[in-house]
Formats: sequence, structure tokens, C-alpha cells
Amino acid sequence: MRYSVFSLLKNSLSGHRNWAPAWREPTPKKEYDVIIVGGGGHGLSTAYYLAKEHGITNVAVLEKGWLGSGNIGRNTTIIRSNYLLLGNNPFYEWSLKLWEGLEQDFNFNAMVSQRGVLNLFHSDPQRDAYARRGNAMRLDGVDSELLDREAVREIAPFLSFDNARFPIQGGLLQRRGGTVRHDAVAWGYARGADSRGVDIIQNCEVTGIRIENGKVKGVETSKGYIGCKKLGLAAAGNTSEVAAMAGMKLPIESHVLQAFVSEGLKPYIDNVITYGVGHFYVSQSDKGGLVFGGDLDGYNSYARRGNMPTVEHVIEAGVAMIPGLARIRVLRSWGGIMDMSMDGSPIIDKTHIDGLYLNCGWCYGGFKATPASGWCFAHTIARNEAHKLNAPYRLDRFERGYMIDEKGVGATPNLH
Amino acid sequence: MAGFRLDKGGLIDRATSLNFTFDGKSFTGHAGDTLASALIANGVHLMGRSFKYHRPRGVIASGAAEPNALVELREGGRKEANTRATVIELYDGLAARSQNRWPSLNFDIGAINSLAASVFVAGFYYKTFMWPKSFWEKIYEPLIRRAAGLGAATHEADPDKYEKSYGHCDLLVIGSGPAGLSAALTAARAGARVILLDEGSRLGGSLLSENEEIAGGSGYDWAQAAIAELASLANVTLMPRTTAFGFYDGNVFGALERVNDHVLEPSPYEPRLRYWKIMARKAVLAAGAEERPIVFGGNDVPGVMLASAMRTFANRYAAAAGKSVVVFTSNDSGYRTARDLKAKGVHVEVIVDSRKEASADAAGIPVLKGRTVADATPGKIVSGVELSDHMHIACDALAMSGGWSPVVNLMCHKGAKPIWNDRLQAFLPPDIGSDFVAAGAANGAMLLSEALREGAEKASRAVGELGFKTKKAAPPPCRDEAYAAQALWWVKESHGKAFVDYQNDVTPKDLPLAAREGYSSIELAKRYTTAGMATDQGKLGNVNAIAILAEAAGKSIAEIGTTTFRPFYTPVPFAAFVGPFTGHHFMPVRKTPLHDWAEEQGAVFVETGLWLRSSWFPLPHEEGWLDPVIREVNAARQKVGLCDVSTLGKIDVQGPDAAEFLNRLYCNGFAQLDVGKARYGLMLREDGVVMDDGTTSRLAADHFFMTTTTANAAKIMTHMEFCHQALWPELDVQYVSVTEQWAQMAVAGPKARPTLQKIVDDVVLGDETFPYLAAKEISILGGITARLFRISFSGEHAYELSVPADYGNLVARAIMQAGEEFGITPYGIEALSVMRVEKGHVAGGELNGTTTAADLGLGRMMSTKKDYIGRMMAGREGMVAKDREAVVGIRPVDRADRIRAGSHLLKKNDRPSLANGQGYITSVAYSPTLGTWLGLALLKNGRERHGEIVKVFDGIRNIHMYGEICDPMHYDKENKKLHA
Amino acid sequence: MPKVSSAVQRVSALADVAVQGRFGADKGAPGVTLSVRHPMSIVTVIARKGRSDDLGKAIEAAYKCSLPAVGASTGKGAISFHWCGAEQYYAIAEGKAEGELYRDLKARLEGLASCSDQSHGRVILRVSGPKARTLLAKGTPIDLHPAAFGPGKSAVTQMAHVGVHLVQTGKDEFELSVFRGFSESFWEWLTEQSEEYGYQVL
Amino acid sequence: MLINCPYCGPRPSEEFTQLGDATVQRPASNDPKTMDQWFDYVYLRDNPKGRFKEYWHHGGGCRSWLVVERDTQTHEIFGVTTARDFAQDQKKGKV
Ligand SMILES: Cc1cc2nc3c(=O)[nH]c(=O)nc-3n(C[C@H](O)[C@H](O)[C@H](O)COP(=O)(O)OP(=O)(O)OC[C@H]3O[C@@H](n4cnc5c(N)ncnc54)[C@H](O)[C@@H]3O)c2cc1C
Ligand SMILES: NC(=O)c1ccc[n+]([C@@H]2O[C@H](COP(=O)([O-])OP(=O)(O)OC[C@H]3O[C@@H](n4cnc5c(N)ncnc54)[C@H](O)[C@@H]3O)[C@@H](O)[C@H]2O)c1
Ligand SMILES: Cc1cc2nc3c(=O)[nH]c(=O)nc-3n(C[C@H](O)[C@H](O)[C@H](O)COP(=O)(O)O)c2cc1C
Ligand SMILES: [Zn+2]
Repeated sequence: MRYSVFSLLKNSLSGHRNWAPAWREPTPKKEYDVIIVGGGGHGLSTAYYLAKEHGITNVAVLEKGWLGSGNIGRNTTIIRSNYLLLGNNPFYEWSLKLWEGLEQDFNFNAMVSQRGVLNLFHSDPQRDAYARRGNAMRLDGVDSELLDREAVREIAPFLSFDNARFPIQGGLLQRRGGTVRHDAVAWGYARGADSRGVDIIQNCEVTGIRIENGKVKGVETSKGYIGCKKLGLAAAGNTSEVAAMAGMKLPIESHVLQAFVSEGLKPYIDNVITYGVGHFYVSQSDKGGLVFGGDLDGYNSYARRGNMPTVEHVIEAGVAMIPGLARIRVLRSWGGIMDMSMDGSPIIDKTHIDGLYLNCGWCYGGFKATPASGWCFAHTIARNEAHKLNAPYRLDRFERGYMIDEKGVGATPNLH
Repeated sequence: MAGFRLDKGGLIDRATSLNFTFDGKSFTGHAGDTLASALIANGVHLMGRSFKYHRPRGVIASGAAEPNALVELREGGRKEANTRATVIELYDGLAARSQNRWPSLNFDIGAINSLAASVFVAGFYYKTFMWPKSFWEKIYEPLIRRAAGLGAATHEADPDKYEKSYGHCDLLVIGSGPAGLSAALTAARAGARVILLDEGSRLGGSLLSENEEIAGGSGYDWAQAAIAELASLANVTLMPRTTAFGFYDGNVFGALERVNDHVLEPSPYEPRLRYWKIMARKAVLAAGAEERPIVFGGNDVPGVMLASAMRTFANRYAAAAGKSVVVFTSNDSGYRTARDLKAKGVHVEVIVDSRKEASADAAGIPVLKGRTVADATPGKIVSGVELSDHMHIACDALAMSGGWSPVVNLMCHKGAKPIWNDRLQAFLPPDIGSDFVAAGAANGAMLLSEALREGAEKASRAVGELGFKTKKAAPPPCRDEAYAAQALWWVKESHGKAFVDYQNDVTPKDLPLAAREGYSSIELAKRYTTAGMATDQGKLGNVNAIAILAEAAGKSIAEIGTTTFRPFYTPVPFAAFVGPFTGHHFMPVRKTPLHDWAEEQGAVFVETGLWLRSSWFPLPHEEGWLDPVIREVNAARQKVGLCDVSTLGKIDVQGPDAAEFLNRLYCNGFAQLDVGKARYGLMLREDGVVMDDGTTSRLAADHFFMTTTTANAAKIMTHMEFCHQALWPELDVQYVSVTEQWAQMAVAGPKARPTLQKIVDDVVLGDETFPYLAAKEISILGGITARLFRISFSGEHAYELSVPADYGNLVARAIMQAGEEFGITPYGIEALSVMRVEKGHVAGGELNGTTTAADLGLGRMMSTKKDYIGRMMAGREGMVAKDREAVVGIRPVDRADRIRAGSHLLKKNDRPSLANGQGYITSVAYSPTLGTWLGLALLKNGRERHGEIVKVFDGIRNIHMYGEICDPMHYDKENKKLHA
Repeated sequence: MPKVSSAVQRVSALADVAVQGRFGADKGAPGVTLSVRHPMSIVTVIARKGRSDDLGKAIEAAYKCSLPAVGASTGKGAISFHWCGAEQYYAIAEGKAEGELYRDLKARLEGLASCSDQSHGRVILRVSGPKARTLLAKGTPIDLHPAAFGPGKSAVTQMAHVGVHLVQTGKDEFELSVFRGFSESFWEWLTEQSEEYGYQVL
Repeated sequence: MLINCPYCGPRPSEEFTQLGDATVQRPASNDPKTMDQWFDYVYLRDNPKGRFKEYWHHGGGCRSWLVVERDTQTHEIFGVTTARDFAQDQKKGKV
């Protein structure tokens, strides 16, 4: 059923009793051409593009919880393509391009909102680093602007310009960056994939991977064994666990990242703004809540919740950046489990096991990657080779010494 | 009864009248009132508008769970949005405004949304607003954003003060009702350290608002006695106005104390709020239970409220919700409201009880059993109800009770799920071990006697585990109110709009729609319908939502389960988490021991990490930064300059294995360094990338003085501790940061030697007596201990001098005096940076966390004779690849051009693209020495490209030019000046 | 070594900041009393590997006072020792000549411990009064209740984002030492937090 | 989270920083043939869900490196030792 104003009006006449489910609740088949582990953004978009771009529709997405219960359902919704390094920049720009046409493509309003992402800087070295980043973007024709203090003030006069410990000197602005309604991304891709024949199977946890003669055969799940010709892992924070089922040990640690939302407010902040000295980024959801976050809690964790020191850190930085936040109330905090890679960049690759493909290491930046990640992963699975865009995201880059380390902190995942 | 204020009773102070305004209109209330109770006493029921349909709304609850009566409070920087009228204590001068309405609360245009309600069902926006594409950001989204949200917040800074504090106790008791008081008494009498906190303005919990009998007297009197006893004990801390908002690892609780939120402005010196981190060895949750509304048509009309709320307004605040009340209940507690109101002289028309069988005492009020209210008449105040069998009853207030839900929130903050109980028709707290247990109504013990007994028992067991002996004492006798409940979630015969989640306007039809469309798990349904996502987090509505969804999905309530309980129990202001660390106090300021001297010299300071450093020293006639920097560089190159370098990390490394330790840390050798000598050292990370550099001097065979970069000082100390303690504990080495002990200054320039010679004692600074890289403990100015090093960052004949910090300013002044005849000039870190770029010394811009020693032109420092951190990983294919970016010098081809850091480099004839990128400019400076802008860059295969002309791409500033690649050492390649 | 001229005076980092007087709320007697102890001699003493016992004996012999146990302080007359890390101590003395304590310890503890002079690197503040404990609880997570802490205890902690060495010197009396560079900022925090009780700077 | 420092007693996690897996051992040899071991040491992680031994640094206290055994799912802490003792045991093959 196509969604439109007309379908909405039509259905309202019948008391909305005739809406078709956005996706089916199928029982798993015996075997699929491709099984994707993980019904998060990346898993669902992979299935969608497998069907749409490669005509592979005998596909199942296995999700251990409810659809979108992982990081796709708990991130701060920021999308941007302001990356620095060659390995990253073209990939994320392609992702942004896909976002720009996504809703019309999958017929679901995910509220892609290109309201601009502004990264503040407070010192000359930070300015130089942002100039380098902005220039890297400009080299490929990606929009970026280096603002001085007064230009920042015009966009966000409420920032702390006066009594600040670290005065704002300027900012890097990407106007095409913005936010997307996170849950709707999962739903839109799920609906799109389902309508093309993909089985989305919720509450189905993968507990084992069957491999024979170096080739993937299928997976053990909480709903029994399911065979497959190809298996793609898109399990985000749980990748290590799932990969271990195939005997693999990865350059990945699982860490918790918290996020927060305030009480609903009338429009308060128009853009996405990030602080340059503390860890803090904020935007306002269309519902009115200020959605914000900061740094990792800093310890390995599989619990989707954090602790008070990080809450304080994040919020101290928040008020340092926007003093007016002081009396606004924080409504809720939660956490998600990040698959932190050793250089802060993701992995989309084949593995040494025939038919086993890996998509992981998204750290806290993989939401914006959702379209391109699925697009590239689908390509990699369908063609059994990486697309040019994901070629740098090889698993063996660490062993060979070709890290893609935007932050320059090395093999210390909790610092990425 | 004058108006709606009852003549007698209540915990209000009738002698103290308080004036306040609501939407500009003046009213009077009493001390002890909340804003809500004062408005009700004044006959005001309409207090807000709902989120989506702008429905007129009044108070539903009497405490923290209130979803409707949210107001904007206070003015200017103190203005706050979404304050619950039910918890803000009335103070004289209070000014509140209603929200989410235009032009006025009474006439709100937004209410036309109701007309389109049939379209505005759950998730309608996901299906629309997609065409034309460009309309989303320009038209639809701004419209939606303006319509959404509740109150308006200020952008002004808050003038109030905030504090943080740590608390410690053996037993934390959350909630001060009968269960909490009895828990606190039991533990306190045994000598345990107890903290008893309650979010209410007074301790006592439900005993403040219920007619109870304990120990032969009133429940209120019993509570007062208990509180007095607790207050008399030194081991007890009582914290009213304090909400436990979160439960965290290690039995740490977050709590918010409202020290001065019940006054117009906090008194000077006092904080508005105090944020507590309470480390409790044990804790008892005695948070009581929350009454549930029933879902029926018009269950949101002002005048419809929870039975317990209506009772509380009457009993505690002496405010009658109406003159003629109907009670609609599915359990016994509705009767209590009816009886209490009747006793207060409020007319109760009838009790409508959904149960066919009920035996509660109705005190002579007529009871309609087995009947339900289907609709309350819509409007700005309820005027009557219609039962499912169409019977109409006139009234001006409706009390409803759908049963009680234990307040389990905190016990579920770490992920445990509450457990459905069929008998109580409620979710009970999970068992999460003995460190945090529930008692009383929070634990489903709905009888007063149970609450008193459980409080004592749970506390006794908890502190018993800590070794305290509690006396067995029978709980005080009391009168119990029966509590029996029957499930009633949704009266389906309703015609009017009914609400499950009040604030977000979620209707009982939205949930089956969600289930029908595939969003059938409770978590998906929550996100699709937004039930439970408003400021009250579903405190009232969630159980109804779960039950309605369960029915639609054909599952049991237990199977559906709850959504995830998360902090914060009630929303917490940003400022509370920030405490005093705001504005300029966000982070501490670190000042160098030469700060006063630099200030005297007119320094312009710059934040460098936490340090304030002098960046340049403008003379009165100089404008901008370039002129002073040029002058400072010239002075240091031609005469002598003095620079504060105290921020360098300094570490004393001692012990028999000190040399071996350094040898393993640095990639170059330190074992053979002679005593009295300094050496430049380079450290790698274990992944082979350069971590830090600095000079380290050997003061004695077993004593080194190490320096690190300013930025990495703390990191290197931690790294050394790791390497020593975790990797090489066998080494006999001791090290400690002495960064703060020593003021450190660089004295550089052709006249550095004669200048310094005038202040040192007993040392002749000749090339033989104190050659390049000499390092020595000396004394200056007639006895001040100092360390002198002949090292140079500027490339000039230079020294670094360390003196004990308290002498720093004095010594700097003395050096200035000594150098006066030579034209000594203070220089800041900008001039320092110019000189190091001229000399091609790498620093922060080049040590960017991805460069190897070889990239920096320091590859030959990597020893092949020893193990050191990073040795193996530095040898990987990609780390030694030929086309890696290496440090080069760069100058604009047109010497008048200005190059800028962050520009990218391209081959002269290549088109701009990231793939064509050859590297980028890491550092730049205007060199007065060479009369041109110049810089350092990282360039692919750079060492072999000196002389090449490259394109300098600065697209972000739209400046493009050509640059010439050269040796990074722009100036004095032979180091003649260094040795001069 | 020549004598330091009398014009050469040590200047405390807080010389201009810690102004004497009565500040904050006026509720009768001040809740806390603050003072800066200056000039002081402070030396870090770190035991050489496996020499802790001998170090203890040497200290005992030289200063008639035992080396403190973990989390404790000891003192005799003008000198005191404070635990501040694994086999690591601060020796603190008042009224010594410049560098005297350092030279003295270094000579006596040769081969047993590594010593570093920190006299100028740390600023010692004294906090006393009936509200001292409540005040410090705003900064340190250490439980300062008499049941858990008390005179003779020494701990390293963090307050207001600054590392602090904390010693209880009397029933309601504490000494805090902080890095010199942070001392002004820390002083601002400390005094601001004392305002509600009313405080006296000596 | 509270970590019971063997020296300082229970302190909240804001005084500490964590570094990750403590069970990996720095290889002893610089022989290129040991490259695999080095790669494993620097880059690969077991990343267990459940009990985990990890390094924590008490930077806001006594500055000791500690080895904390903690459950990564519940954050429950089972025990704390000093990294020094742990390393010595490790070298003796006890861990
Ligand atoms: C608080 C927070 C803020 C963030 N902010 C941003 C941001 O602003 N911008 C941005 O770009 N990125 C952000 N991210 C990162 C982003 O959310 C993630 O990188 C991205 O969502 C990960 O991909 P995914 O959507 O496929 O993961 P997920 O949604 O986590 O999907 C993985 C799925 O795999 C399932 N799974 C795991 N194991 C199994 C198994 N054995 N069997 C079956 N299923 C399994 C999980 O249940 C899960 O649903 C943030 C993340 C968090 C937590
Ligand atoms: N039928 C009924 O009317 C009915 C139903 C249930 C309970 N009750 C009665 O209620 C009483 C229950 O006693 P009790 O002691 O268990 O609860 P209580 O309701 O008397 O006290 C709970 C207290 O906890 C406080 N609180 C809740 N969450 C808090 C938090 N996060 N931080 C700080 N404070 C918080 C509340 O402000 C309240 O004062 C009994 O007398 C019982 O009979 C009656
Ligand atoms: C962008 C965004 C906005 C959110 N807005 C709200 C909100 O307005 N109200 C609310 O209760 N929760 C909000 N949440 C939090 C969710 O309720 C939930 O906590 C989060 O998705 C994590 O799921 P969990 O708490 O069920 O584990 C929001 C989450 C995100 C990612
Ligand atoms: Zn410690």
C-alpha cells in the first residue's frame, strides 16, 4: 500500500481499520540465498538494496529483539559527510546523497532534515584542523564553510560568547548535514525490503554459525536452524560475539555511549551544533525535545546504560556551550553499545570464510552511514567483491598498517 | 466553604497569604499550597493545553506524575518551561503562565487540530509530507516544530547558583511514607547511618494527605513523632524536597535537592539546587504507589482527576475540586475519596463502581455497582457524566481510580524488568539482590500495616547484613483500608475522545492501529504512538497502554511487558548536573609561575588545554598580533628573548633502572647518555605512531629530568605508570611529575649567554664549560636552586632555565633586568612557533597521531638494537610505504602570498579531488627572518620532492596559489647560530 | 653555596588571592576557616624497589617517627609524612631553609628512596570549622564521616576537577594540597562553596 | 560505578580511566616471526560479554594501575588487584 495524503484520507474514512501491516511477520523458511544478522539500520538497508539494486529477494533479516531495537533506535540522529580522510569522505558523501532521495525512494517520511551541522572551534590549532577537514570536503565538491566568530553568532546567538572558559573562535559548517527521524529509517527500510519479498524475522537470535569446508552453510537461531548461501553480519555492538561463532577475533571492543533528551520545548535550536572543547552535540527533535550526547562512558560494556560521571561531563559541556540550557530539564537518558574499531573507522569486507561477510566497527558514527553501508554491503555480498567506496574498509588494514584514523589516537578504541 | 477553599483542616497556613499570578491574573493562596492546589482553591481548573489537539486540560494528579498542568514559571534567566503546577510550592510573587496555546489558554486556535483528529492518528506523519520534496524543510517541518513542543525556554544564562555534593550512608531510604519512616527508624535505632529523602516539600508521604490511624492517634501525628525522633539522631540525615532520580552501578544514587526552589529567588550565597551522588551501602525503595486513570471519553476534561489527587487536595490543601462530585472507581480506594470528601462537607453525588461485587464502606453515598462512566461532558470544565448505559449524572468534578501501580522505576534503572501481578493488577519490582529492596506500596504492600511492617523488616535485614543489630519491635497498631482491585482499562462504550497518554494525546485507538500495522511489540508501539514518551514518562498511562495493546495483539499483559524504565525518575534541570562548573568555571584555569610577570609585560593570554599561556606581548602602539610577533622573533634572533615554557611536562625519573626504563620508552637510546647532558627523545605508541617528544637530561647516574610537550604531559605520565606497573614491574625506577615545581624559561638569542651569565652563581657559560646540550643543577641570584640546560627550540644560542616556582616571577624580572642592556624582549608562544617553523622543528601540527618517526624525518632515531614501545608495529607494510606523507617545508611561489594551515596540496596540474591529494599544510608562520610566509607540510613521498611546485588548495577560504616544496629547515641549515 | 639574598623571597601563588577577612553569609561564627600555609617544604619520597622496610627504619632513626601506613599520616615535631600512593609519601615541614628538607632527605635516604623537591609545586590549604566536612563533601567522594575517616588519615582524591592530597589534621580540621598552577582556580571554588556557611580567611 | 582500589578504598569511577583487556600480554620478542603475536596484542580483542579482566588507572587518586574483574553486561565488579601484582603473576604463568 503506497503511503500518501490520499491513502491517509481514504483510510481515515474507514476508521483506519484497513491499513496493511508495514511488514509481515513471516515464519523463517528452511533456506535463504542471503541471511543478514541484525535488524538494525545497516542490516535492513542491506536487505533493501540487495532486493532493489541486485534483484536478490530470497533474503532474511534476523533480529534478536524487536526491529530497530539496537543503535538505530537510540542514536542522536546526526547525519553529515564532513570527513577528513580519503577512505571516509567519498563513502559518507555517497551516504548523504542517498539520504537526500531516500524518502521518495522508499515511500516513508523519515524526516530527513538538512538543517546544517556546525562544529565549533576555540583555538588556532582547532581552526587549522577544521580548515584541513573543510578543504578535504571541498576537494571533492562537498559543501563546507569555515565561519568566524561573528558568522557563528549570526547562526546561533545564544552560544556562550561572553563568559566562556574557552571562547568560541568560529566553526565548520556543513549546511547539507542535519538529522533524520531514526526509528523511521528502520521502519522505512523494513517496509521497503518486506514489500520486495525480504523476510524480516524479529525475536530471532543467531546463536551459532554453521561452516563446512570453509564455507558458510547456515545459522543456528532461537527459532531453529536456517540455511543460507551467504551470510552478512550487521550486528553492530554485538559483532564480536557473532563473529566468534565463526571463530573470528576482531579489532573491536564494545563500549556504551549514552544519549539524552530534554522535555519538549518550542523551537529552541535550529541546527545541529557540536562543542569543540568538551564532548557535546545537540539538536532539537521535531517533537521538541533537545536530543544530545557526548563521549563514551569509557569502559567496555554490553549494558545499554551508563553512569553519572559521563552524564555530568556531557551536561557540563552543554551548559558551557549554551548557558540558557540551565533551567531546561533533562527527561531521559539511555545507552547504546558501540562496536568501537581500533582506528575509529568501519569494516565492510569479505572474510576468509567463503560466504561470510562483515559489516561492523561503526563506532558512534554509523547512523549517517546507514544508506551507504547497506548499499555497499549489498554490493559486496551480491558481487563477492567490495565496491570502490568501501574498498578502504578492509579487515586486514590493521595488520598491514593502513589504518583510517581520523582522530589520530591509535589502537585505543575508547578514545575514538 | 468560601469558593473552593475548605473552611477547616489541611496543612496550609491560613495566617500566611501569598499572592501569585496565573496568565497575568492575580490570585491568593496560602503557605503550604502548591500552585495547583491554590488554583483549585480559586476555582481555576483550566491550566494547560495538550500537545497535539490543544485540548483544554486541568490537573489530573497531585504530585510528580502530573502530565497536564505544566506551566512556564519565573522570568528572565530564571524562566523555566514545563513546571508541574502540582509540585511547585506556592511562594509570594509567583508568576506562572500557561503554555502551548495561542492566542490564549481560553481560546486556543490550535484546538482546530481536533477537527482533523481522524487524520492525525498515530504515525500519520510518516505517511505524508513527502511531496514536493523541497517542502519538508521549508514548510512542513517548521510548521510541525512550531506546533510541537510544550513550553518556551529562555536562551539567557541562569543567575542562580548550583551545587554538587557526595553523600554516604549505610541505608538510603527513598520515600518517607509509613514504609520509609518505619525503615528509617529501624535502621537508625540500630546505629546505622541513614539518609531518608523524599521529593515532597515535607516528610510523611501519604500520611500527610490520608486519614490514617496509627498507634491510637492519627497517622499524621505518628509521622511527626517519627520524624522528630529521626531528627534527634546524629546518624540520620533527613532530606525533604529531594528526589532520587537515578539508580546507578555500585549502589550509587543520583538525587536532586531543591534547596531554594520554593522561593522567588534563592537567598544570596545559597544554591537553588543541590545535586547529590549518594553512595549507599544498602537502599530501600519506599516510593509508594501511583493511582491509575481510567480510559473513557473526556477523561481529560478539566475537573476529571485521580481520586487520590482529589482526596489530597481536600485533605492536605483544604481545596475542593468541585461542589458536586462523582466518583468512578474499579477498586476500593475510590470509596476513600468519597468518604473523605463527604466528611469535609463536599457533596458526593454517587460512586460508580465497575465491580459487580464490592463491599467497601460508602458512608451512605449511593453506589452504582457494575456500572461504568463512558463519557465526561467535554468543555473547559466537566459538567456531567454519561454512564455506559446512557444514564446522565450532573457534576462539576469527577474522581477516577483505575487501581494502583507501585512506583518501581528506580529498581528497574539497571535493566531489570518489573513483574506482572494478577491479584494486584499491577507490575511489582523485580528482585535485584539485597543491596536495593522495595517496601510498602512500592512493593505492592498496599495496606498500611503491611507498609509499616515491611519497612521495618527490610531495613532490619539490610543493615543486619552490614553488621548492625536491630531490635525486634512489633510495628505500631493501625487501621487498614481494604484494597481490592479489578481490571478496568478502557471503557469501550465511550463516544468522546479518550486518552491513554494525556500529554501526548495518545488515544486507545492508536494502540490497536500500531499493532495492526506491525508495531506490535510494546517498544515499537511506544515509538509509533509516542505513548509514555512525554514529560511524565507514562507514570499514569503506561499500564493502560500496555493492557490495551495486549488485547489488540491477543496477548497477556505479562507477555507484552513494560517499556524500559530509565533515569530520570522526574526530569532534572541541566544546571543541576553542572553545579558550579559553568561559564568561566567550566574547567579549572591553570596558571604558570610566570603569569604575574607576563601580565606586567602586557601579555595576551591564550587557552592551551587548561593552561593560560602568553601568546604575544603587544606594545601600546601595536595593533593585532603580527607586529608584536615579528618584533619578538627579531629580538630573539638578533638580540635576546625570554619565553615562559613552564607548561612543558617535567618528570623526575630516578632509581637504578631509570636509564633502562627511558631506553624502553624512547625509540632512541638513553642508556649511554652522559651525566650532565641533555638529549632529544622520541616516543612512539605501541602501534608505531609517534606519541611525544622532548628533551631529557641526565643529572646523575640514577637521576633524569624528562620533559614532555605541554599537550601530552599528563598522558605521558600515565603511560609511564602503565609501562612500569603493568609491563615491567621488575624495574627499580621511581618517577614523579615535577611540572609544577619548576618555573621554566627559555632564554634565546645571540645575547642569551651574557644575559644569563649575570644571574648565575659560580658557572662560566663558555662553550667548553657549558657546551651545547649541557645540563646541570646550578644556583642563581645568590643561592636559588636552578637547573640549566643548553638546548634550543628556536635555533638560536639558547638556554632553558628551571627555577623553583615561587621564585618564577622574580627570576624572570631579574633576567629582564640583566638583559636590558642587550635589548631583551619577552616573546610568546606565537613567536616561539614562528621560530620553530623556520627551523623545521616538528610539533603539534605534525605530531598528529598518524605520523611515524620516518614521516617526521626522524626515522634514524629508531634504534635497531633494543626493544622499545612501538618498535614492531612501526615496521608494518603501510607504516613504511614509500608514498607516505613526510614532513617538508613549503613557501608560496609568489612570496607575497600568504599560505594557511589546513590547505591541501595537489600536483601542479592535477584537478582538485581528494583522490588527487598529495598532502596538506600542517603549520605556517610569517617569517620576518626570511620576509615571507612559510610552513611545514606533510607531502606524499615528500623528501624526494624538494623543489617541486605544487598547487595549494584552500577551497574553504577560496584562496588558491602555488607553493614550492623545500627542506623543512627553512633557516640556518648549518645550525651556525645554535653553536654561536 | 652563597646565601640567598634577603630580597629573594618566595611568593605564594595565592599571595594576591587569599585575602584575609570574613566573607559569605553572616550567620554568627564562620562555618569554615581557610588559610594558606606558606612557605612550606614538601618532598616526594618514593621507596626504591623492595626497600620499604629499610626506608621505614631509616625514617624512624632520622626523624623519630614511623613511615605511615597506606592511607595514613605520621608526624613528629616539625616534620610529617603522608602516604600518597603505592610506597610513595609526602614529607612536609615548616620553617626550613630553601631546599633543606630535600637535601636532608636525599642524603639520609640514599639508596632507599628517590626524593623530589615539590615545595613550590604544591599549595597547602587549611580548612577547619564546624562546616569543614560538609564543605569538602561537595568536592571529594571520600566518606569523611568519623566512622570512615579521621585525624591521621591521608588520601589522594579529586575535587572540582583538580587533584587533591587530603589530610585530616584535627577533629574538624583538614589540609589540602593542590598543584600550584591550579591553586587560584581551586581557591575560587573553595571559597564560593564556603559562602553559604560564612567563612573566615586567616 | 564504584571501584574498590586496593590502596584508596571504594571510589567512584570518575576518579579512574579504563584501558581495556588486561589478559593480553606484550610479546617478549622482536623477531619478525612474532608479528602475529604483536598484531594480536595491539589490535585484536576477545571483547567478552560477561566476566572481563581490564586495566583501570586511578588517576584521580593514588595513580596505580589496577586490574578489575567486571561483568561487561551487569557492570558487577568481582575483584580488584594492582596491575603490578597481576603482571608478576602473569609472568609466573599464574593468570
Ligand atoms: C547514543 C548513540 C548516539 C549515536 N549518535 C549517532 C549520530 O548522531 N550519528 C551517527 O551517524 N551515528 C550515531 N550513532 C551510531 C549509530 O547509531 C550506529 O553506528 C548504527 O546505528 C549501527 O548500525 P545499525 O543501525 O545496523 O546497528 P543496530 O541498530 O545496533 O543493529 C544491530 C542489530 O543486530 C542485532 N543483533 C545483535 N546480535 C544479534 C544476534 N546474535 N542475532 C540476531 N540479531 C542480533 C541487534 O539486536 C541490533 O538490532 C549513535 C549511537 C548511539 C548508541
Ligand atoms: N487504596 C489506597 O488508597 C491505597 C493504595 C496504595 C497504597 N495506599 C497506602 O499508601 C501507603 C503506602 O505507604 P508507603 O510508605 O509505601 O508510600 P507513601 O505513598 O506513603 O510514600 C511514598 C513517598 O515516596 C516519595 N517518593 C516517591 N518516589 C520518590 C523518589 N524517586 N525520590 C524521593 N521520594 C520519592 C513520595 O513523595 C512519597 O512521599 C499506605 O498507607 C497504604 O495503605 C493506599
Ligand atoms: C532522537 C531520539 C529522541 C527521543 N525522544 C524521546 C522523547 O521525546 N521522549 C522519550 O521518552 N524518549 C525519547 N527518546 C528515548 C527513547 O524513549 C528510548 O529511551 C531510546 O530510544 C532507547 O531505548 P530504551 O530506553 O528503550 O532502551 C528519544 C530517543 C531518540 C534516539
Ligand atoms: Zn587508588
